[in-house]
Amino acid sequence: MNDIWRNSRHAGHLLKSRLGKLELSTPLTVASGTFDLENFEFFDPACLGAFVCKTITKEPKKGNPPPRLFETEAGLINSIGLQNPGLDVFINEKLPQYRDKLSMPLIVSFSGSTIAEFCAMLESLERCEGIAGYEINVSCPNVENEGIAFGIDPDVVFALTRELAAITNRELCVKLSPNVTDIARIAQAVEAGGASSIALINSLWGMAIDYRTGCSRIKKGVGGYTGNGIKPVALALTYKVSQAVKLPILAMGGIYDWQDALEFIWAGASAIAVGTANFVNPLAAPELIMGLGEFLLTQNKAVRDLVGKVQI
Amino acid sequence: MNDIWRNSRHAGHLLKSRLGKLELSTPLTVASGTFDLENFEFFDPACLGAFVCKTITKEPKKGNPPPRLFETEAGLINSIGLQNPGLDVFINEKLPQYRDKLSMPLIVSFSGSTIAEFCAMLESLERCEGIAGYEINVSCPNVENEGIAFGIDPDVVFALTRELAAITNRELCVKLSPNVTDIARIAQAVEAGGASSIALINSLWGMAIDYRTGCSRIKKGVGGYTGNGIKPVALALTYKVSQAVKLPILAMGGIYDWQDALEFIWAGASAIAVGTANFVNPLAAPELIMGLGEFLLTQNKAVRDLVGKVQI
Amino acid sequence: MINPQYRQRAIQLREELSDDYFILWIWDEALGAAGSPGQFYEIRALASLANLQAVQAIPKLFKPVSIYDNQGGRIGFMIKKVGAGTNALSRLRAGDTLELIGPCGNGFPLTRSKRVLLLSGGIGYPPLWYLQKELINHNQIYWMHGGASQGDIFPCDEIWTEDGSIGRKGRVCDQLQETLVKQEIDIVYSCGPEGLLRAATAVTTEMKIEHYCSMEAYMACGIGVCHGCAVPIGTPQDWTYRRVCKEGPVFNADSIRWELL
Amino acid sequence: MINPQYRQRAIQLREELSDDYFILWIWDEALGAAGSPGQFYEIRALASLANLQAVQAIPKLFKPVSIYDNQGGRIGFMIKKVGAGTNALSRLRAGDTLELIGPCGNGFPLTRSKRVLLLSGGIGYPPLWYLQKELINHNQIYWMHGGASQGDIFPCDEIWTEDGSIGRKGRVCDQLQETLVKQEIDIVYSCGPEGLLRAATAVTTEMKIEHYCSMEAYMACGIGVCHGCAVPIGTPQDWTYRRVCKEGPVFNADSIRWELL
Ligand SMILES: Cc1cc2nc3c(=O)[nH]c(=O)nc-3n(C[C@H](O)[C@H](O)[C@H](O)COP(=O)(O)OP(=O)(O)OC[C@H]3O[C@@H](n4cnc5c(N)ncnc54)[C@H](O)[C@@H]3O)c2cc1C
Ligand SMILES: Cc1cc2nc3c(=O)[nH]c(=O)nc-3n(C[C@H](O)[C@H](O)[C@H](O)COP(=O)(O)OP(=O)(O)OC[C@H]3O[C@@H](n4cnc5c(N)ncnc54)[C@H](O)[C@@H]3O)c2cc1C
Ligand SMILES: Cc1cc2nc3c(=O)[nH]c(=O)nc-3n(C[C@H](O)[C@H](O)[C@H](O)COP(=O)(O)O)c2cc1C
Ligand SMILES: Cc1cc2nc3c(=O)[nH]c(=O)nc-3n(C[C@H](O)[C@H](O)[C@H](O)COP(=O)(O)O)c2cc1C
Ligand code: FES
Ligand code: FES
Repeated sequence: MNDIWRNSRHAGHLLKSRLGKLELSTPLTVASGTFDLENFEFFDPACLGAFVCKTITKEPKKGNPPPRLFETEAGLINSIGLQNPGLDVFINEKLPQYRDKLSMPLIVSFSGSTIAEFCAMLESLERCEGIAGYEINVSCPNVENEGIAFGIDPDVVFALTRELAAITNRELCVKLSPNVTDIARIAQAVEAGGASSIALINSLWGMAIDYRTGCSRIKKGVGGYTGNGIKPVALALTYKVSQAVKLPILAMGGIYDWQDALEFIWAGASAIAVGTANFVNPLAAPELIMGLGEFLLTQNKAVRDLVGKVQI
Repeated sequence: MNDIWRNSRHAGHLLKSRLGKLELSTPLTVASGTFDLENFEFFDPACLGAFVCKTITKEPKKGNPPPRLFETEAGLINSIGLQNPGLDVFINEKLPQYRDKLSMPLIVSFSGSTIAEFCAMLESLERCEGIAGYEINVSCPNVENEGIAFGIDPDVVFALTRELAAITNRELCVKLSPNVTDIARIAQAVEAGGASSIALINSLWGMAIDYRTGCSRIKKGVGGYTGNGIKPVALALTYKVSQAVKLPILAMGGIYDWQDALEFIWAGASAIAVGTANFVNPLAAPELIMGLGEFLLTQNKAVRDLVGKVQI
Repeated sequence: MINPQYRQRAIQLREELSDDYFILWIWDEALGAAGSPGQFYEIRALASLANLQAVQAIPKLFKPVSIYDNQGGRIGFMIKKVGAGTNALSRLRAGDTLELIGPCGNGFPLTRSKRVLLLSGGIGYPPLWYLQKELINHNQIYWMHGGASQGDIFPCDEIWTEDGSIGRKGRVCDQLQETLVKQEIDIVYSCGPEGLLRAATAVTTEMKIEHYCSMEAYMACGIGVCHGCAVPIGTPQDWTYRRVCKEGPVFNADSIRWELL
Repeated sequence: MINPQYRQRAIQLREELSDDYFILWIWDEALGAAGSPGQFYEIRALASLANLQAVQAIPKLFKPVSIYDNQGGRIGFMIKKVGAGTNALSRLRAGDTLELIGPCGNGFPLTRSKRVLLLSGGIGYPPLWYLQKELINHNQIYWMHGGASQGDIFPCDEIWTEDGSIGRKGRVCDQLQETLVKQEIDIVYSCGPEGLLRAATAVTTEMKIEHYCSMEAYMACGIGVCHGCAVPIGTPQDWTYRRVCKEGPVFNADSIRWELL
């Protein structure tokens, strides 16, 4: 089991991809918040082209009250509330572990509550070794703007991206929320601001209620909906963004297997991530790469030959 | 089979509900475009509290090129493109049939490409007998506004609703699109404009691609995603809207059975509709009402006792 | 014509044809009187539905399948496994339950005293079997059937396979013009993949031979409600989208706007 | 302690306990050495997964289930059917395959030369069975178990049922204080519904008796990655959310911030 993916090593050159400034040995990475070092007990890490850690914030965050999870017919609702130990603990405790154990590029996901806080965090992280790039989580409340999420306003996204881009030469990926009227405009703001790639999608709004009692299944009421049920939405938004910008796309949202991955690659993704899939199939990542590798071998095509080549 | 729902006739008084100006014998209706007289071959119509017809436009519409449908793991993608014979044929041919055959209130769904066209259509319909109310489909391009859908701009929605409300005394229900940043604001515009109820949700953006060939499964590329997989989203938006306005809500989006229906009622819906469910279960409507009736009897509660009573 | 209705019927017999093809037989006298050649049912394996709760699966669409045979109520569906829906059907055994919506669609216009060509490709075969039984006493019939390989071939007058494993090698309409002339054909009935129907129409239009095609489309409702199964029908100047499940599946070949498909 | 790993194991034996309860036994010497009382596995019926394609179902989460017994590698899971996941497990038979992630969590702190009270409600029973086998030679044990009705009762020293169908009528902690005094209890291990654990903690805190609770939570990953299984742990002034699957499921009862649950 552990090295199920090795079978596809001979597809290695076909699996190579690139996300902005990063060369990826495979197009596969993991969705922030759904995967950590513990998962490497299940399989050989080499199937991952990059590693994205859980979003960190400047101060530690307690997270939301439980229950925080509920499985629906077609996916998962969560309200973790970005529980994390904060930037300092991350830098002092987590980062050394990642440097130690990771064999692939580390992308640090982080989030702030003001543009200044984002910038300060980035400056601290820039001083650390072992970080290949950043994923900017903008699905969080902007305290300078009535608590409305950063990610829904193209002007705010542009300003934020521009400031961050000025600070770093590492890969700068901005992760978009799907809960907006026009995701293409937000993506264009990211591109104009000088990011080097775009990740999408974060979770959709979702809710579930116990039909007998009327109790919300998660304590927060409305949470984030992820998994297979959001795949058609994620794919549509990936396609829309790929038509609107030239930046490479890291796509996710309901990717469970290599067939799903291919759909996103055709739609315009240079890299893809497994999120909820990690929970329902501990071997999702290696099986995906094995299947993708075999498909590419049969077709004698490389990932980069397929990116965005969907026929409408 | 045909009168499966009759078993729950003794729950009749518990099933009664009200949508704005309409008394409903049951809270159940059907989602526009997914149900027509043909379906009454399958069961006794009395399980429906109201009937919503497919959206009509002023001129006949050819609709989109095929393929128009694709079933995903958790729902359906469609791009019908509002194919319909136009207002005149509707009034002269369809409406008499409805008057003849329907035993419950008829709600006419219609759509226009300018506010003036919406108003002209409403004026024509006002002259017809046998119409209990209207469902205004605002998920359509506004030719006066760069073809951007009416339903995404609160100001446009307000202006449209106000003009329509001035013309009719019948039930006026505005149906919202989920593909917006802030559905609560749009709902508030509907309320301020003077509508008497709100319907939600129309379909989400969705896409599917043949992983082998890279061909879009539907000809249009991006289509409308409906069915079970969108239920958590529809429920979250129903809850958000119910918190933002006082207008009664007609909710839909992935409702397949009575348990689903109850979730939406708890979340704030006074009425619910089955859409995609009609395709996967021809008896969805009567089975839903039978199950709902039995539940209400056991609990000795009426629908109106539960509306919006979700506990967070 | 009766309107489509919803029923559940036990599988009376399951007949194995090859790895990919099988026939499900049900028994219903009323239904026997209802259907005519070219009509179809939307069908689904109830077994899979009953198991839904067990495996927490979401109910799926019915699949359109032609009436293959109808012996006064002994109704057969000849099915090819191609994807999830037909695979679920392929797991049904005698005694299991089939869900049916139908009979759906218009069916073939019948004819008398003609020289008839039946033209089928792959899983286009079943509706023509039922049709030929209706036509056989009143017409002269010549049936050409083609498929990818031997496994796709069933009884007929002239066999074509793409790999040449049986019959003539090539596509079934490769020499259609010659056949139409040689057999002095008055009327063609065809069913099969779009490419076949399109190519055949080019020939019959050119030769001004009457031709009826049974079309395929992805369906949701099967009863004319959703407008999902559209094909463009009319003249080049004046056409509109018609529903395969209601105005079809059989259309006059000349009226199908192939250039828009 | 070994890190949770992913495995597939055949069901060796399935033991029926009652309509709702059953035990699945697997055999694995390495795993036998790995687990300790209070630890659990995330498990899932592979059968349902294998059928997924057939019924077009979407794969579902694993479910946390305690180690009920471990006889040097003969590992038992005692399970109650409550919903879809446990129902899928209930359809497994000997020879079917179980997917496992584990061993997960911290387990109970062991003790010696104490008077121990085991307190369980409903499906809180299984982890205490494994625990008592570990404690039995070194401590004096008194086990109180309660449930809704007779069907929820398993071997122990004192039985409570809510309907009075067997044992004493009432909730298992209705007279907890008296029992703690009478049995001169030094330490309590509890597992069961939140209400029971909360009520028991009120008593043990008041009486300053050491008390460890095994907590439940809805889980996604089971290995500490997702932070989905949070419970508030600490003092009223200084608490934080801890993971039931990693820092738990066993917590010192006093440290659980019940007022926040
Ligand atoms: C009027 C009508 C009559 C039919 N009669 C028969 C019959 O008698 N026997 C029989 O075996 N089949 C018949 N079919 C075809 C049958 O409906 C499809 O094979 C079936 O819907 C495929 O479903 P699936 O879930 O098994 O495969 P899917 O997973 O839906 O598809 C598998 C593959 O088949 C293609 N496909 C799916 N549906 C269709 C379609 N409707 N037309 C063309 N390609 C499709 C897909 O693109 C995919 O490549 C008929 C279709 C129509 C419209
Ligand atoms: C550490 C730990 C050890 C456990 N050990 C055992 C064991 O040995 N044997 C056993 O039978 N069960 C055990 N459980 C409980 C078991 O995990 C749940 O019964 C199971 O997850 C329910 O899943 P389901 O899909 O069958 O039901 P669902 O459909 O998920 O739920 C059915 C009902 O149970 C409730 N429920 C679901 N999950 C939980 C949960 N984790 N806690 C409380 N209520 C829940 C739901 O709200 C619902 O009302 C343990 C749980 C934990 C956290
Ligand atoms: C339990 C859980 C925790 C998550 N935490 C984060 C997070 O910290 N930061 C973030 O950007 N996205 C987070 N996400 C969103 C995922 O990274 C991903 O965008 C989303 O789940 C869609 O992908 P999927 O459908 O494959 O899961 C989380 C998702 C889940 C399910
Ligand atoms: C085939 C199809 C056609 C539809 N046509 C219309 C339409 O004409 N007008 C409209 O307002 N909504 C239309 N809808 C959207 C539905 O009315 C409904 O809002 C949506 O399907 C969500 O509900 P469901 O998940 O129960 O299907 C259509 C949906 C489908 C699947
Ligand atoms: S399948 Fe719905 S109209 Fe034909
Ligand atoms: S279940 Fe994921 S951290 Fe506990």
